[in-house]
Formats: sequence, C-alpha cells, structure tokens
Amino acid sequence: MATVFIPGSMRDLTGGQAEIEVHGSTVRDIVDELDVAHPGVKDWLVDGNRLKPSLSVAVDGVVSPLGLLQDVEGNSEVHFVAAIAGGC
Amino acid sequence: MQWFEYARPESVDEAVRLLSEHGEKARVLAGGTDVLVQLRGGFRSADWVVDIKEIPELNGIAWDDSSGLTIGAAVPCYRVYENEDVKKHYPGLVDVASLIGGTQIQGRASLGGNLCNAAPSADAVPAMIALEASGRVVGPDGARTIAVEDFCTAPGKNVLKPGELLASLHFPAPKPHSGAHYIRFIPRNEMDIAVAGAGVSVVLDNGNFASARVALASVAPTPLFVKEAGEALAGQPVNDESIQRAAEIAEQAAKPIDDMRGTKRYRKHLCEVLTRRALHIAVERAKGNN
Amino acid sequence: MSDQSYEPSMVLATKTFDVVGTRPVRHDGADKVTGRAIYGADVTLPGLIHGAVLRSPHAHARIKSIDTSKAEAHPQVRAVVTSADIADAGDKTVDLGEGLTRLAFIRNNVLARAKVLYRGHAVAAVAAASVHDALEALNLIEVEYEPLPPVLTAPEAMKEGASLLHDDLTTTELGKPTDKLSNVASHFRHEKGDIEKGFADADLILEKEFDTSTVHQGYIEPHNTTALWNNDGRIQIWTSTQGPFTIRDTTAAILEKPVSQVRVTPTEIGGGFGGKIPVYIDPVAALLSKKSGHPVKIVMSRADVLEGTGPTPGSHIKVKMGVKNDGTMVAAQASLAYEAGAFPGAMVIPASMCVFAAYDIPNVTIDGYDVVVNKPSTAAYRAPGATNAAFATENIVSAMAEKLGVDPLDLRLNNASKKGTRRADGPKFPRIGCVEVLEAMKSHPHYSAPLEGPNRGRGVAIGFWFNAGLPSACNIAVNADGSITLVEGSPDIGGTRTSIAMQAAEVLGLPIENVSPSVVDTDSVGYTAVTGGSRVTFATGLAAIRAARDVRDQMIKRAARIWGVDADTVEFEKGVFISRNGTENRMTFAELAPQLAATGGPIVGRAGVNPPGVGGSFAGNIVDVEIDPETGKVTILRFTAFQDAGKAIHPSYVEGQMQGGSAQGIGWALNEEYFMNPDGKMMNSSLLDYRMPTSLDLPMIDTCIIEVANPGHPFGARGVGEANIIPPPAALAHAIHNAVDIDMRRLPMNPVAVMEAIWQKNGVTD
Amino acid sequence: MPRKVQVQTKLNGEQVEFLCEPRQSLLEVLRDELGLTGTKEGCNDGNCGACTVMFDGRIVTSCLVLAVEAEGKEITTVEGIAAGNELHPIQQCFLEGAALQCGVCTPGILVAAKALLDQDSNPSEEKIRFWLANNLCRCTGYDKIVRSVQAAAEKMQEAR
Repeated sequence: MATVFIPGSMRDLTGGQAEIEVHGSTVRDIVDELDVAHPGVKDWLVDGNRLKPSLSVAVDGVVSPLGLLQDVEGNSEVHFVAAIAGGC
Repeated sequence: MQWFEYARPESVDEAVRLLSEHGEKARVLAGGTDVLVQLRGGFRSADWVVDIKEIPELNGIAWDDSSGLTIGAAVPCYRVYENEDVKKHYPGLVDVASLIGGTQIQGRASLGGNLCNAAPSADAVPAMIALEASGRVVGPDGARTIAVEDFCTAPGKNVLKPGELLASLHFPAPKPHSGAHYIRFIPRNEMDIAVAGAGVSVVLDNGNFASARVALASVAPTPLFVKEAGEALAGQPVNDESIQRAAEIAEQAAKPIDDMRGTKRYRKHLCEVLTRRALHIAVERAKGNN
Repeated sequence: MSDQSYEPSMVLATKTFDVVGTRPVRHDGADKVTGRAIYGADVTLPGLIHGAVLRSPHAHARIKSIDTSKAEAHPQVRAVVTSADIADAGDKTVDLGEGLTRLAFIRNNVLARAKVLYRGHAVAAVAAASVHDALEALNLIEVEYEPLPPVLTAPEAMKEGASLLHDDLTTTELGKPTDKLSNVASHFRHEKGDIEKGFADADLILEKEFDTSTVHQGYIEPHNTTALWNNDGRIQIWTSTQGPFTIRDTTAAILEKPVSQVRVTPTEIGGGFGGKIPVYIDPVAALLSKKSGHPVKIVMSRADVLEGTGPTPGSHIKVKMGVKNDGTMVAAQASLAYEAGAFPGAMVIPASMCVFAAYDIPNVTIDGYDVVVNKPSTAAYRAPGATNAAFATENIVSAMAEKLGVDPLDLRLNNASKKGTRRADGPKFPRIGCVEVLEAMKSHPHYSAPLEGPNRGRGVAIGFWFNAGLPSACNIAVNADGSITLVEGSPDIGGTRTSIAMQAAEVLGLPIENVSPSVVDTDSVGYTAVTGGSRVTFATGLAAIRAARDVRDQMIKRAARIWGVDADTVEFEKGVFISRNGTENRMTFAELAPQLAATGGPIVGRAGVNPPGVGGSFAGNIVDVEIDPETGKVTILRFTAFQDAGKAIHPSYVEGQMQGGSAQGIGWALNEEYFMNPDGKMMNSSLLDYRMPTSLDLPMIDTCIIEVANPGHPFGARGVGEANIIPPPAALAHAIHNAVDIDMRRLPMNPVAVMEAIWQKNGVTD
Repeated sequence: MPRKVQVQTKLNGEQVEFLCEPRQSLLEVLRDELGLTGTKEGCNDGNCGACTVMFDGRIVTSCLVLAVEAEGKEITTVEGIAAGNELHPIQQCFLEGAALQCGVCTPGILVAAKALLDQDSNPSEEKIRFWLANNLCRCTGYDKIVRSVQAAAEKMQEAR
C-alpha cells in the first residue's frame, strides 16, 4: 500500500490523520480511495480531471508533472505540495 | 524632452547677448551632465540651450606663479586632473576633479558647471572654497568677481542674474607650506552622491597652523564654508588635538537633513570624521610643499 | 583583491565527456560584441510609432475619473488607451504554467481599474509620432484621484484595521477560503515532528526577528515591446522576455484572443533574473496598435522599471531554532511574512521550502503569510524568497556555532540534509550536494587562509534552491554536410544556446561548431516554459538530448537500410555508425548525412519534455570583510563562491552565474533597497541612488564548482542560475559580526545601519 | 515648431550628415536616425554607461550629449571597434573569457575598455575597475570582464 502524507491544512478532513495507507496504482486511484474514506478530500485536491493548478504531487520525493496520471508503486510515498516555478 | 532651440556662441559677448535676450528661458550647456538630466526630467525648463564650449575664454587653463590658476568654466574635469600645472600646484583640485562621476562623466562635466548647478552635494565646491577660489561672472552690465563660498544661495540656485554667465574660476597661487585635500563619504566606491564631504586647506608655519579653511558638502542647503573651523586652527600647533577641535567645530556647524542618503546624526558624525581625515592629509601635503 | 596563489576557478569534476564540460565560444558571441545583436528596443518596423505610459503619482487611491480628450487632440497623438479598453476579467483564472492566477490581478496591474495600488501603477497610455510627443501628451491626460492611506510593510498591512488594498480579497487560512476581508491573501503552514517536544529537548534555543527591504533585479535593459495588431486581427509582438509563451498566453487572455492569433518573437534580452517573466506593456502596445493602425513600440524609462515593474518582496521573518550541546539541531520554527506588493503572490511558498532545507531537523513548523502592500506587484528574483529566509536561518546557525564553540561549517556538516532527509514541506530529498558543498568550503584554501588586522572578519553561509523542470521543446534538422540546426524556445540570457547545443553535440558525437542553435518565436517551436527556475540547461537541454537521440535512432535505420542489415545490429559510437553482424560496416555521421534524401528524406529529430528528476542546488560563500569603524562602510577583501552544478555543461557560464548571483547578493546585502517615503514614493528610483555594485565595489569572485551528478539528467546537470544569490547577505552579516561584534538583522546593511549598530554596541547615544 | 538642425560629423571613420531636433540626444540619433543600435540605453541619465561612445577622443555617455553637439566631432561606437571582419583583441578576449552574459552592457564596456587600453597598455586591476566604474553590469560581477581586459592588454602587447 502507498503512504499518503496529508498536508496540515487538509487534516480536518482526515480526522487529524497525517499519514494514511491507501491502495491504488495511480495518484487518481489514491485520491478516489481517500475520498471514499474521507469525503471532501477530492474536492480539496482536484479541479475537474486534474490536480488543482496550485498543487503538485510528489511521489517518492519527485514532483511529478503527470499529476493524477502518475503511477504509484506499492510502497510509494505520496505528498501533495504547492506548485511553484522559480525565477532566475 | 521639451522642445528648445540650440545656440553655440563663439564669444562671451555673443553668449551674454543670447542669455540676456532669453533671460529665464535660457539655460547654459557646458558638460550637460546635470542640465540635460534636469530638462529631461522636467525639473528645469528651457526654450534656449546655450552651449558655451566653443568660447575660447571659457575653455582654457592658465597658470602663473604670481597670479595663480584660471580655469575656464566649461573645462571638463579630465583636463583639470591631466593638467601638469594643476597636478603640481593644486593636488586638492585633482582629488575632486577625478571623483566627480565616473570616467565618462569626467569627459564632460566641468567645475564651473558643478558650481552653477548649486547642489548641496556638489563635490567641487567645498574643495574650491578651501582653495579660496573665486568666479569671474560676466553679464550685460560688465564683469564681477564672486567668492565661491558666496556663489550658491539655495539648492539649485545661485547668485547669477538673468543674462549673467560664469566665465572662469580663479585660484590664488598656493602659499609655501600649504596643502589641501577633499574627501567625501559615499556608500559605493564610485558613481555616487556625497553623504557628506569635507574640503580643507592649511598653511603651516614651523609647527603651527598659520591659517586654514574648511568647507563641507551635503550637510546644508548649500555647500557650507565653516570659517570658524579654520579660524580655530590659526596659530595652533599642528597636532591631533587642534585638528580634532576643528573637526568638532565642523560637526557642530553642519545642518544636515534625513534622506535616502543618510540620517542627520550620521551626516554630522561624518563631518567630524572627514574633516579630521582631510586635515591630516592636507598637513602631510603642506609639509612636503616648500 | 583576492589571493592568486591558487586556481581562482576550480571545477571538482566527477565525470568527463567530449563536449560537455568544455568552454567553447558562444554561438551568439560575435553579434553581441559587434553591436549587431537585436535586442527588444532595437526592433523597428515600417510606420512604427512610439508609446508611453501614464503612471500613478499616488501609492493608494481611487480613480474617480480619467479625461483623455486633450491628449487625443494633440496633433502628434495617434491613440490613447485606458483600462476601459480592456474587458473586465471578472473572477476568471488563468494557468500560466506557474499555478493558477486570477486574470484580474494581471489585467489590473497592466492598466489600473478603479484603484491605483502603488506609485508607478499604469493608468493610461499614449501612442504618438515620437517618444517626445508621447511623453508630452501624457501631461494632457487628466486623472482625478481620491487618495487613500498606503500600507507599505507586511507587519503594517497585517494589523487589524489596516487600510485594505482590495475590496474583495479574503484570506485563505491553512488552505481553506474564509470570508475575512484582509491584506493577507493566504496563511499556510508546514509541520514536521513535534515542535514543542523538539524545543523541550534543546539545550540551546535562539530566536530572532529579521527585516529585509524590497530590492529590484536591476537588469540593465529596460522592459520594451513592439506590437502590431494586424488587419486580420492577428497580433505580433517582439519583446525582451524570459517567457515568450507566457507573454503570448497572458496577452491572449487579457485581450480575449485565441492563442493562435498571437505570435511572440523573443528578441535578445538584456537581463531578467525573474523580472522579465510578467506581462506589463505588451497588451498595452497591442491595443495602441489596434487603435492607431500602426506598429507601436514602448520602451520603459529606468524610473518606470523601478517603480512600475516587479521587484522582489521585502519581508519580516521570525526564526527560532533549538540545538543540543552535542551540536544536533532538534527544532526549528519560522514565521515568514512576505510583501506581495499590490497583488497576491509573494514568493513565500518557495521561501518556506528553502528556509530550513539545508538541515536535517526532526521537528519543524513553518508559517507563511502572503501579504499585499502598496508597492509594485512583486516578481521572481533569482531563487525568489530564499535569500530573505537564509539571511535569518544562517544568522542563527552561525550564532549557535559561536555559542557552542564549534566551527560554523562543522555545525552545518553535522546537521546537513542528504539523500532521504525529509523536508518540512513533506517530500524526502533525492541525491543532493549539501555535504559536498560544505566539505569543499572547509577544505578550500580561503577557509584556512590567515585573516589579520583590526575590524576584519570572515563569514560563511549556505543556501538551497530546488530548481524547476517544466515543459521544453526542441527540434533538430540534419544538414547534408553533417552539421545540424537546433531550434529551441528558451531566451538566451547567459549562454544557454551553447550549453543546450553542447548537449546535442555530445549525443551525436559532433564538434560544437557543427551545431547551429536558434531561439525562435512561439509559432516555430513547441511550448517552452520561461527561462527561469535554473531550468534551461536542465530541461531544454534534456529536450535537446532527446531530440538528438531521435535523430540518432532515425539515422541508425537509414544506415541499416544502406547496409541491408537489421537496425538492431547497428550501433552509434562517438559519431560513427557501426554494424558488426558478420562483415563490419562503418559510416560517420558526416558520411551518412548526405545520403538522407535518397534513403527516405530529410531527418528531423524532435522532443517535448516536462521532466521530473529536477536536481536542487546548494551554494555557499566564504567572505572576508574589513569595516571602517568610523563610517560603517564594509569593504569586501575576498569572496569565494561554491555551488553544486551536478555537471557543469559549460563551466565558464556556470562560473558566470555564480559570480553574477554573488554580486547581486552582495548588492542586496550592503546597499540596495526601495527607500520609500511615508506616502509610498520611492525616493531612489534611479541607478544613481538605487546603488547596484560597480566594478570598483567588488573584488574578484573566486569560484568552486562542485559536481554531484543529478540522477535526473543524462549528464548530471542540476541548473545553477539561482542558488548562488542566497548566501551572500547571510555570509556578509556573519563576517561583519566577526569583524566588529555586531548582529545585523536588517537588510540592507548599509554604512548608516552598520554605524548605528556600532554606536549601539558602544552605548553611544545621540 | 522650431526647425531641425543639420549636423555633419565623422562616425566610425566615415563622414555622415543628419538632421535632428536640438532636444535629441546623440544616443537617440545614433539609434533611431542612423540605425546604429549597438549603443544601448539603460538609464538615460548617465549612470549605467550602456550608451558609452568615443566622442573626440574621450569616452562619454551619449545620453548626456546632444546630437547637435556632434557637429565637426569624431565619434566611435561599438560598431566601429572591429577592423572590418577582424574582431579587435578586446572583442576576441570577451568572447574567449565569457565576459558577457546578457550582453546589453557589453557594447559600452567594450568602447570604454578599448579607450583605456589605447592610453595604457598594461592597466592594473585597480585601474581597470576605476575606469569601468561608470559601466554597470548586472550579470557577471565584473570578474570575467576585468580578466578579459587584462587578457586583451597582453594580446595587444604581444602583437606590438
């Protein structure tokens, strides 16, 4: 099962849980799965058929440009983090 | 930039005629490093710009052992600090001519322009006051001579009447055992406006100050001649105490403002530091000058 | 000046290649030393007229009325535009590749609607036959304002009852929208471990507050644009920008055009550093062109640039850190309040990701506040947000080392983040070079060199920037003589045409002279995100590598066809195609190139990428200073910059980034600031009084490139554009502390500030 | 409206004649009337040096010179530094030394540096930094610029 790390600002949706084990082979599966156990999570993360543009998903530490389509391994760590671009 | 007409007179008389004719509507162009910025920024206006660089009398440097040095009002800084007579007799003038602006500005800006622009921060003015310089002003009613310390009347304002023109600057021949120096404080090492500046000159008489002059930049509405600081040195032995006293008098005389370049307190403090440092260097120069 | 007894520029290389790692002359070099290169302001078109922008004299005011009739009557005026000429964006949002933004914020910054929110805010624009006429006509526009009290700093703007900039801005509190009208656009938090327990375990706790001033990127070339609204409704724009596709998409959104109707040609660009990402004058010039029927050029004045474009946020930062006597950091807490300027979007999220990134600390809490104030809407500036944050963190880390009596680099090494360290914002670090950078600093001759004399001190600091990936595209065409043309979409600000071409040359085994790279317009290459985030050499470079591999694979098939062998048997080594099944066949790239037409037609390799595997970069400084205790002036005696480049594709330009970033960091540390009067007027909006370092203010800047390969890039490149600006203010503050025993917690540390700190230390009062 | 003025000057070795308004700066005329856009505008008040040109043997910021002042003068811009197709050593050394990044301050710095080398064949680092203090560069930190000027000085001495 993948481990999803819940951002502090989302924890009231998960009854305060910070880490949740979830089944799923893509980030989308995982979000759907989470939303069943903790309704509202999907609204919080997803906008239509994509992650909210203000969010990115990091799987095993690597921010994925694929968002919901990103594959997830059985033992993956999944983080939802703020999307930002640098400037130079 | 607003529209204006351009004239390039070749004689003082022609220049004076143009300036008299157009009065307040005419601006003199020497190096242009101040006036063009002011016209572009709308801080000053002009219907006529009178370029004085083609007037021979305003463009020469003349040195004479007895009468001293005369520098045309339009002579750019680089010609001042590259001039052999100036290097030999007026190191205090070399100091200031080589720190106004950067290399490019020094290729255009003149000591005369720096004086006429009458900025409180004008670096050349305290240096010239210390050297007892005077300006030769020509106008419709003839010529007159004005001590540099009396030239600036307010920020951006000077004693010139409509139609008048600063023709040249005159520096008396330096006395034996005399020395001068100008230093300023700026946050950068170049291309900056003085937060404060001190121009000094001293004349020594075996171990004592015979006389001295101190003037400050950026600490009053006009470059500030601190007569009493010089007077306090006259007759005193040359030592740290006498110099320190003069420096403190300069600090007391300063009436600075708070702005983006410094605070009142900091500027007054700098007057003491810079006057002291300038006096020490001037003394060294005087000792080497027989 | 720096001691030359050792190599001033070291490269601690870990792997060598044929082209990558060499120092060829850049392809655009000749144009740029002869004055032939065409920058935005150099563009000219038949019938070109000139635009100028009227800007607000107030920092905060309601616009009661705008009367443009007198300006329109001016004989030389061809068009006048105001906010009324642009559709109201309502609550429409746009995704410009940097997250979701409210279109109204961008649109109302381009031309103020109803309110002006900072001095310099664009209000109207004029196009006329000449620049002089346009400027003259601006004076004929009559605007009636109702001035409102300005708020100029984050703490001021966050106070209850502070004057509000926006009538409809409510705080997003910990991710949830609220209905509280406020200048705080958002408050977010990162948490890791148990902060209370962490501090309880600490033997030494230090807590301090810091303030940093608004500063500007200070590129030498002012913003400029030339726009033509053609009779078929298509818009063409030539401009100096870091992001031609961003300009295209934003302009299309503001002018309600399909993107296909807007073409943006990026000219050569005179510096950006993050400040040439946002849109300011392009839609305005386009509207002036539409109204006048002429192409219109607008070039900003220097004052426009300083007062009307996006500087980087000023900030108020609180940092508290706890460490055990054995030098183990156990807790860290930060509150970051960043000034967004007129519209939300202060760089506080990246700041929160960097503030403690260098250290492996079990218990961390970070609060971030995005606060609007009556200053120009801020933009990115080289590692945006991170420099302010590191100024705070590194001060405390060095102070801890001093109190614990340990070497400041040892304390950092003790707690350095490494692969697997969990960041406060969640993810674990992939392979990073924090430890290697610190070790290089410790073993560098500068660190052990004696530093004698009064009022002298040495300081150190490090900084982290995560860098960006984002989309890039590249096409490569093979020429019959064996050379290739490479087409990409990343404006070249520091030699990236060449660093990208080198990566393609490496893949195809070609000499760099055989690659001809061009940066093209938005119709001529696939979407490419901004030149920013230290991403070009990494991401566009990766696109070039993939496009080159595509060329290679296609050419392998051609070779196989010519030899009548199976393509699987053909290999490609250092520019030679080899088939070893039975008889050995060999053909060089140059021998195969002329045979393409006859073997199936020309070959074009292509790639579009949006790469993961971004490699964050650590940078560090060692700096020696001398302070004049009577004036507070700081003189830098020696400066050495360190950075993990992953792999330095073109070491000279990596050094250039490190030296340039260091110089900007030094300016930020010592003199640069937006000096605002109480009414919100910037008092130093010229390059005379906005004091960027001159050649006489800096020593040689020695460099040490560390190469900890980024696993996410075939050659290991990380991207080096940004991290280098982070450490200088903190390193200088540390050096100043060691020189005269004062604690500088405010930027800039200019002579007045240093003098006042010295007076305070000595108990000197007014 | 006042009349335009006719000006004759020697520009990059060739006699040229142009019409200008008295209010137009030399920078403006070089770029907009004569098409020599190599000279750049960075501040228009003499503080950045991007518009540096040689004016009667001295470097000046052309934004602070009126075009009408060019009457009878000799002007050299960055376009006049190379000898035909041969880059001047200072240009070659800037390329080899990676002394430019964005390149917008480069024309002014090349004109200024050439003027320095013409009067001092072996300037110290200090002198180079002082001479170039009116030329702001925001990309390089000046390190590679100063080194490239030193390299050009050597190259020119070898050539002698």
